[in-house]
Amino acid sequence: MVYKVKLSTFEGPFDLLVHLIENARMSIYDIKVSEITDQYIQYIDQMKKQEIEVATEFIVLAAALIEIKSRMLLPRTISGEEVDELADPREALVERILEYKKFKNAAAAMEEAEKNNMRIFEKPQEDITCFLEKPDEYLKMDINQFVNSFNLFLRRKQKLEDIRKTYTRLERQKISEEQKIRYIRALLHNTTGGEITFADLLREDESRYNTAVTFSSILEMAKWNHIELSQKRNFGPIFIKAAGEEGVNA
Amino acid sequence: MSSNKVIKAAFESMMFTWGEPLDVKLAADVFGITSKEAYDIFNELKGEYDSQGRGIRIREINKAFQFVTSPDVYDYIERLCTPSKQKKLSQAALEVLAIIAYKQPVTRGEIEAVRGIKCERVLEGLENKNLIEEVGRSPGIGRPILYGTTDMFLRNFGFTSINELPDIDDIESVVHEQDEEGDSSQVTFNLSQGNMK
Amino acid sequence: MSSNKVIKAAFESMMFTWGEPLDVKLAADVFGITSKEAYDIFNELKGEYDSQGRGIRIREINKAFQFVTSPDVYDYIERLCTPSKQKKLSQAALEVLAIIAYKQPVTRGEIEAVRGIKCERVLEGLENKNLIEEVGRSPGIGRPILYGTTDMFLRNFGFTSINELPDIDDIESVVHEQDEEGDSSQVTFNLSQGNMK
Repeated sequence: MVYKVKLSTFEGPFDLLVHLIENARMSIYDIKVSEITDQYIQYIDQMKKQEIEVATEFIVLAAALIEIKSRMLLPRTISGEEVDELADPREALVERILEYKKFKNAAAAMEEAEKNNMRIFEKPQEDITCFLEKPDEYLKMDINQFVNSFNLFLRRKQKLEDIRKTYTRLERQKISEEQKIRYIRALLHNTTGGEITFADLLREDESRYNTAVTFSSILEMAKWNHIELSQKRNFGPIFIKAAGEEGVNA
Repeated sequence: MSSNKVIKAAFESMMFTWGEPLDVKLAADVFGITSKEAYDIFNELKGEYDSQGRGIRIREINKAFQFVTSPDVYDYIERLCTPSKQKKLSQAALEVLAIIAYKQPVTRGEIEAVRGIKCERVLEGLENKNLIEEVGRSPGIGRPILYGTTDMFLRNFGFTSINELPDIDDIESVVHEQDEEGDSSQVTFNLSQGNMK
Repeated sequence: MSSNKVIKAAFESMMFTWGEPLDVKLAADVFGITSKEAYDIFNELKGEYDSQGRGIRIREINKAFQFVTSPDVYDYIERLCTPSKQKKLSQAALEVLAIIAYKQPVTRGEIEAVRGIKCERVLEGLENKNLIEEVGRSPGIGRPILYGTTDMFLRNFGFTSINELPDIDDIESVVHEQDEEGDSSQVTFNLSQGNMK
């Protein structure tokens, strides 16, 4: 019998095997392994002769076929009990061939779909650059982000407030009016002539707070006639002098 | 001879594929008909698109026909094709916006007292973004502008009323202390030495 | 709320302008309608073009719609011009693509097990053509890449969605006729057994 074998690049060992089986008009479920193995090996030899590179995978399947072929020669049933274990050695091969054929067929169906699809045309996108140049700007505002950022600000503020309050309290503790009056009295007492200027009292601390406390202190002392205040001209130096008995005593 | 219906369908797909205005002569040659016959069919087709009020129309340019979009639906195409860019508010803007949202109506002075920093430019930015607006004048000295949030602001969060803003418990206390502090710091010592004799 | 007729007209011009498959979600957003509503309108419109036997049709690709020419008038377009065509895939590429299409997500190992031959390069080619993509990693040893098909695959093969692929168990009958045709076109180099010795 003369039959034709296409010497084309097969898509893989299974592609070749399926081709040989179909060509020999064999049932996949009853492969004549011996015959197919011979043809398969012949084909590979032919490829080699034509100097077509034979992928290792083709050789692997050849080996598998030879193994099945040899197992087919063994008696199939020895005793009733062992039938299951000695299943048809072709079974796994048949399964793989069927699985491959399934997708080979699917590929053919897809090729047809591709061919049909080539009969329709799309059109390119119109020129929309005029729209792209002026994007719509919209605000991304998330309520959680909004509240979080505000809470963060509040906390920061709170912390700052706490620091500021402590600081103010400390400063107030440092110099009260009573302390100031005691200080001025001592200063007058230790000064020869018993006269100083307002500026003398601020020499060490010119802060607004100290100025205010010092000023209100001398007003207080003047009110009780403990000191006498005098100023020769507007914005001129203020002279402070111990008054009356206290001054004399000093 | 192809039927009128087939020729029309072919003309449609030919115009679609061609893109540029399709010359009547060129189209006529495909069917072996005269330019006059092709021209009439194109015009018939054009009439169909017009009378059906389709979103794509056929326009004639000097014995050539072309598919174009209908001007009636320009706005939708614009909306489709215009990319949108997200913009985010700066931290400063978020803070000022939050103060206005929770304390409105509020003057610039009050906002600045809370934040301890000037915010003229931030207010301007928020106003331009239509998130805040002038809602009146304070009866205080200089009758300063009162600010409030806009509907756009509410819409941004999907709120229908300002009452839907989440509660922030500490806001009153913090802002309150702030106010006192502001008051005390404003006390100035107004006695001049000249007054004292 | 825009009328159904206005939306349809707008969808037509939007698809025409967009060229690429227009995502239903994108179109829905232009009108502030739901994707489901937009999808139904697109389908209604598609039905109109089909039933009127127009030369341009609407096709769906995975929840996106696109104007394309009708295959019925292909011959006339070809007579008018030779539009550039995509290149046909090789047999190997088609087989690998078929395995991925039907078994996705699938690893290279699984594909190679079916075909009994390595397919690294074929996968690379399909990925470059944007027909397949990595869709994740298998939890198996070595965490191999899982492959799936892309929207471009659907588009190039004219499938609406991956669910629309022909039933793989029914393919056999369809393909047998195909095979005969395939054989004749595949004639390459015929050796008689005599030659092979």
